[in-house]
Amino acid sequence: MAAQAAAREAPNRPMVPITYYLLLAAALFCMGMFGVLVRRNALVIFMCVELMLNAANLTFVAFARMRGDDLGHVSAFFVIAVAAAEAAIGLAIVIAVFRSRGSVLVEDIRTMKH
Amino acid sequence: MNIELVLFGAFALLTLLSAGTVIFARSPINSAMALVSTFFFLAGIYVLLWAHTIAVMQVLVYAGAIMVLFLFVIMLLNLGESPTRGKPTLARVAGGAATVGLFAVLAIILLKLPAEPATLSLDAQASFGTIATMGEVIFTRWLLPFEAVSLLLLVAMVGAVVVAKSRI
Amino acid sequence: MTLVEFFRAAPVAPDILAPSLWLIIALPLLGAFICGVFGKMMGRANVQLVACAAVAGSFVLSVLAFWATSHQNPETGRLAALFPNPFGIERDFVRYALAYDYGTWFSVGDFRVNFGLMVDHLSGILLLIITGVGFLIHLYSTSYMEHDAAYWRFFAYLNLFVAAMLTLVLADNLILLFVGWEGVGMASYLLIGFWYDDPAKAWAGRKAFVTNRIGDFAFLIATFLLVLLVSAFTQQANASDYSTAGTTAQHYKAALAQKGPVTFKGLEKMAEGLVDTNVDQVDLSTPIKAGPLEGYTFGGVMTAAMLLFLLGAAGKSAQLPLYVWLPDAMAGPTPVSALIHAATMVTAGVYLFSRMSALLVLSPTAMATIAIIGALTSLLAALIAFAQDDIKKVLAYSTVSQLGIMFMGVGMGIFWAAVFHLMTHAFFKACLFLGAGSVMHGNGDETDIKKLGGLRKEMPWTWATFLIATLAITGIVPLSGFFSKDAILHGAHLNKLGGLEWVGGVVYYLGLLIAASTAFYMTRAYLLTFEGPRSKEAKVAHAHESAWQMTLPLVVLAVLSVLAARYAFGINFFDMTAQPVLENFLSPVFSASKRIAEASTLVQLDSSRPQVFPDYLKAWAVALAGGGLAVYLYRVFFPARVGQPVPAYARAVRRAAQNKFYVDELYELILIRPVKFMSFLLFRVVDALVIDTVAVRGTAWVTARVGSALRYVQSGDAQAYAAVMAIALLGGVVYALIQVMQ
Amino acid sequence: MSFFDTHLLNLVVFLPLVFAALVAMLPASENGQIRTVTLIAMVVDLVFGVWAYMAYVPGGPEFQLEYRARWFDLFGTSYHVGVDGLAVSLLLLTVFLGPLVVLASTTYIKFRIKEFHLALLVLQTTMLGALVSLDVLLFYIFFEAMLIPMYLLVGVWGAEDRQMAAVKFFLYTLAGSLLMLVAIIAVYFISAPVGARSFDYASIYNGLLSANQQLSACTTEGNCESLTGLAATLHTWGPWLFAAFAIAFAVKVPMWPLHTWLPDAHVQAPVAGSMILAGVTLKMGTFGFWRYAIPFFPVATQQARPFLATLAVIGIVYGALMCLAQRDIKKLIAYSSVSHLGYCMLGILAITAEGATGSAYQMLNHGVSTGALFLLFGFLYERRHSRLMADYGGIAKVMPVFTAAFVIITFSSIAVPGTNGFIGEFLVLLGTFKSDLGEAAGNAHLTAVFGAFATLGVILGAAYMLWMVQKVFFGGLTHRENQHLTDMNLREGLTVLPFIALVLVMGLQPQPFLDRLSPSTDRFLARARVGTPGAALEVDRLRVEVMSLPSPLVAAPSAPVPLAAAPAVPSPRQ
Repeated sequence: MAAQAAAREAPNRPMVPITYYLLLAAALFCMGMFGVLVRRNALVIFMCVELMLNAANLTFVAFARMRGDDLGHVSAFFVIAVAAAEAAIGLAIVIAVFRSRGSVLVEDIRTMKH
Repeated sequence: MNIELVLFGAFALLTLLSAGTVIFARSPINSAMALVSTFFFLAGIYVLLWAHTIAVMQVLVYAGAIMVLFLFVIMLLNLGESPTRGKPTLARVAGGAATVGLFAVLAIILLKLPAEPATLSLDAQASFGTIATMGEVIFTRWLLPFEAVSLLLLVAMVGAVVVAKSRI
Repeated sequence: MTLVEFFRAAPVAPDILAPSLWLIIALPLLGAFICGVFGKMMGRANVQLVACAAVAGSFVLSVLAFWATSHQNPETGRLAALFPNPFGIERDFVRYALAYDYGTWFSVGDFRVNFGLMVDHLSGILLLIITGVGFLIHLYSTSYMEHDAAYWRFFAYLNLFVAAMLTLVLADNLILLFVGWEGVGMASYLLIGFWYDDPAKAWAGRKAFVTNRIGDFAFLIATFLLVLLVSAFTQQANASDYSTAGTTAQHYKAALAQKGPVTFKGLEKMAEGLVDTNVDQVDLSTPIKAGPLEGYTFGGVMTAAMLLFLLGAAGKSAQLPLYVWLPDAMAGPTPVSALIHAATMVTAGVYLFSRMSALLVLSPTAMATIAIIGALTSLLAALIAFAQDDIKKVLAYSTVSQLGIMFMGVGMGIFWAAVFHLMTHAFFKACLFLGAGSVMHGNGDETDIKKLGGLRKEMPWTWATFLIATLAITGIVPLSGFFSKDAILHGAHLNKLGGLEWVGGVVYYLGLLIAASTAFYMTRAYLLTFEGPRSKEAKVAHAHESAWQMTLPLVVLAVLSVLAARYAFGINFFDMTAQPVLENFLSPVFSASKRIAEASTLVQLDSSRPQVFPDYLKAWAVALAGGGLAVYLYRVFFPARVGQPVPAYARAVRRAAQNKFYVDELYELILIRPVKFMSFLLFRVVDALVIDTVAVRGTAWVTARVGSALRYVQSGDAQAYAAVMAIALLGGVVYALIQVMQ
Repeated sequence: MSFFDTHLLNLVVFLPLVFAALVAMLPASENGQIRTVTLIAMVVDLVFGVWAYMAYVPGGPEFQLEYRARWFDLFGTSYHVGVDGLAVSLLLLTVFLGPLVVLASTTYIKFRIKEFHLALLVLQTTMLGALVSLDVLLFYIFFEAMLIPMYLLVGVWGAEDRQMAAVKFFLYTLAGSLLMLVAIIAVYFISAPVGARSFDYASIYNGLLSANQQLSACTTEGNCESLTGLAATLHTWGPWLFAAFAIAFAVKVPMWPLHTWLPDAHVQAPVAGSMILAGVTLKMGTFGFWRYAIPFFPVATQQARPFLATLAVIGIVYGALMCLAQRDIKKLIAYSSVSHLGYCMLGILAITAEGATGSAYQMLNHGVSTGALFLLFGFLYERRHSRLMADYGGIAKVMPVFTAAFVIITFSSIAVPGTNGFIGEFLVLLGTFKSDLGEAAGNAHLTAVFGAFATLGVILGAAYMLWMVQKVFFGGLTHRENQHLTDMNLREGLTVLPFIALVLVMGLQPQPFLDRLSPSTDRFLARARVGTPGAALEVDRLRVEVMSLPSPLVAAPSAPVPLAAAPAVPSPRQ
């Protein structure tokens, strides 16, 4: 029985190290951030934010795999949900702003000054 | 040379490529499309990580719902190509540089940290990341956050309507 | 039954009387309260009744107390008026005194003050003067203030004053004495400013109080020094020190714990302990080991304390440099001047030093200073009095001058004479003031003696009493003033202050000069007021004699100022070598100082009697000379030269004297203005400018500027902010990296 | 063990708040009712306050009438109240002023009456809370909360420049107390290892105690480099922490040169504001020095004493001189406060039994006499609406009773023997003369200099107060407006009477009050002397003993169970 259990152990085929996934996530995150920082179109900036969120998700999931439990998945799940909400509100705002200003370029929307 | 690594490499490459397109595409519509592909390839990566549920959700929620939102908005505002590349202000240059630097540093750190996937028993593998297991945790241990999120979504919906509507 | 036996059989035995000593103070206090609170609704007559009754009551009690101080047990025939000295050993009794301790007033740490009252022969005499003269003056006031609407306030204040003054003399410790000390100051402030709607009078009251406060400042510091001195003594003294003081360490410390460090008895004991008997540990030249006074010698601290007390006494008793308030204090109603500023309050300084004679004799320096201050004050005041035309001012300066003489007495260590002069002065000066008041009353409040004159016939009673009092103060045999003053001069002549022998001589000759000038200005005042023709500018053509309430006190006081002379003679009147009655009577009080003076040969106190020849004759001649000069000048010389121009120098001298030698102006210049100026300067510069404007508003200004400077950084460009965030993030990660590296 | 034994202080502190809720429910138009309810609240509070004062046993343990309940265990803070002798005396003063303040404002305040009384009640609660709290964080909360109602009192019901004055007052105090907050958190962290940390006064003090002893020991030897652990920390940071506390409290006192908010605040504040400000708020500063700053950092105190004492003496003389420069009566009284509080500080810094007790007594005196002065002037201001002496003169003619009252209070303020002022001032000066301030400053003889300069205040005090009295009350009735001023009415008389009574009682029978102060004095001295080199330590007096935290089982915030388990009054220990 013990032997059987040993046999039922996972086959030791070489696996992709989690580090790769994390590197991918990092790259994704940085690209998103880059976009957020350099693009002027509010919509695109939003997309980049989505990218960053995904990077985060990827990290969660990767760690979940690494630790072998579901927590990361749950977090990712919530992140997705929140991202949906965020997107809805954000896009609504973009629309509102476009209505009022006729543009979605951030330099046209410098309302944060005074 | 195993199949998993190959798949990972492929997906990762494509993900990064489409992500790059998202950032650099001139017209928003292209960015949006690239984003969709990014989501899809990420879903693939999730599968490689045995996170089937998340992969599915990724496709459904992101590639499905969110993207549609984006596209609608783009159509709605019929945004053409952004006329010019906008003058590179100090902020942008600095920010860009910072992100590059950030990636470099992160990379160094990550490479220093050895991280191996856990080895799971077969039945553990069988149940890992399935709807069943996730549903179980979400509806038992994470019930309250779950409900909170549902509420959040509701609020977001109403908020979106209120904000976006020209006159109520 | 001889007089002596009569005095030794008190109606109330001391041990019965002692517990009710507080009533002596309480009665006038109660009177003050009733008059002050209900006076308005009670009506004039009742107020007068209450006020006089209160004082009369405490007068009766004072008589009983005074009587009890020499009470003898009828069976054994031994003295009954004694109580164990808490600071002494078991068999150590304070004789010819009664005391009662009403328990703690306040006690903190090892400091404690008790409500302790004590009557001995010294305070007994003062009691009688205060309540007796006080009563007469209350009686006088009933008539004098008959037209004043605020009579109730007046009598309330007067009673309050009496109460405070009684506290002062009854207290058995410095702090309780200080209560009375300040209390009388307060009462005199209220009474001087009684007619407050005249700003000058209110100002005079304030001047009096503040000047007194300067004295109190010194008084307090001196008290603190004594407290420190006592603690140093208890730390350093050895058995023999205590035995010199006739006590032991545990007795003394127990008494300290029980009665506090500032009781007169305790200080007396310490003074005795400080006397040098080669075996002892502590004497005047011993440096203090520990504490704030570390390094100073006991003697030095004692001298400092005594000099500070001198400043305090100078404030209360109007001596240099603080005499300036007294002449202005004449702004108050005349009875007040008589009671407070002649008879009682101003003598507090003399009382204080007599009380602490035991400490005083340890410091010849202080004694000499006191004597010289007294002499100079006396002379200065006399000179100023030459040229004053306001009768009350003349009397005021004469008071200052007489107080100076008392200080001479105290300073030269002839305490009994000082007290004697205090007593006689209380009589004749009160009589003079009341006489002046009567004169004013009868002449439409005219106080300028140039505008009076010829009252002799119109106011016979006033005239007679005033004349007697004048003779008394000028020192004409056989009136009391002569003997008291002469006793002081005699003592001053013969007593020797260690190391400062010259002082005696100086003071003596100054004293003679003062006596002459006193005679001069008093005679002048008398002549101008009562003799000669009635002045043309007189307010009323014919003065009227005052009512009996006013003349009666005059008569009584005049009689007293004659009879008091008796005390200058021995029990047996004709024995010219016997010890004077008063000296003998007061010897229990001053026994300690005498002992100390003998033990520590710092001062030699001479106890000889002045003889008819040469002392009396000399003094008499001097007085006569002064008086005669005045008579000549004002009866013969000036009347003959009316209309002729006065020589310039004379006018200059006269103006200077009239303006009190510009002392007030001097103080104004060197003291008051600088303080006022400094306060304004500090207020404008430090408070308003430096702190408020520069420091406070400056900070605000800087903050505002910095804020507006930072405003330019805020571009409102969201991406710029994001970039900053990114850079910050980068920094954080780099930090993390460095951490990982190590 | 009845309800009151455990909850007496809670009652005293929170009754005003409860009544405030009641007042809040009343319609704003019902001025009469609002006043009455507030007055009742204050009177009831007074009753309980007196009860607490009586219940305090001088001989008993340090902190009595203690109550402690769990509160934010996470921060290691708990709701912990209790009083020592000083606190209970100041508490008495506070509740004593309460009703009088309300009475004083019945006609003075003309608008926003409801809000005004709410502010009064809340202020009362915060002040009492600050006095009784034995948890440093709790104290800080009350200490800060005090600012808000006071700010409103000055800023809403004040005179012309109320805004400026209120803001100045607020910023001044806030700047100080924020520093203190930092210091509080710092001591919280250093005084105990992780896990054992607590904001409780006792634990912080006891935590610092041994380190302080080591520190003072090594300071006497002069080699503090070898110190380790907490002692070393205190060696480096103690002075800074002390400075933070000291500045916070020095602003409140206020000590020269941090005093300039006081005149403005006093001048602008309504009569109630001035009374409370002078009566209680200022005492928070001296109280803070006494309770927190000095015991926590005795060594730093020892180093700073000469400096602080110099400031105190400057304050005494300077304040008095300022008074001579004033034309504005309220400003004069305010500056006299600066002078009087200088005495309090000097007494505390003297670290002698006489000085400390005298200072504590002077705190009470100042509350009574200056409070009364502001009250009386408030009456005058209501009638005449001018603060300038020049606008008065000869008032005594038309307002004799008022004048009498004012003069009596004046005598108390200038410390005429027989009034309360004398006892306090005398003891402070005596304590100063007996103190070792001189040695601390380097030369033993300097003590006398400190004392002498402080005693100068006696002269100047008489000078300025009597000057003011003369200008206002004496002389001729020069102004026509003054000729028809009415004398005090019954209500006003009744308001002043307690003050006069207290002036005389405290002057003639101080011992009962002193008896309650002396135990705290002894402990304060013992703790302060930890810093003085070569002083004999009364070890039994050093540690702070308080009741322990009730066990979680009975942690229901109002459950007196842990107390019930303990022996009878006073103040059980566990």
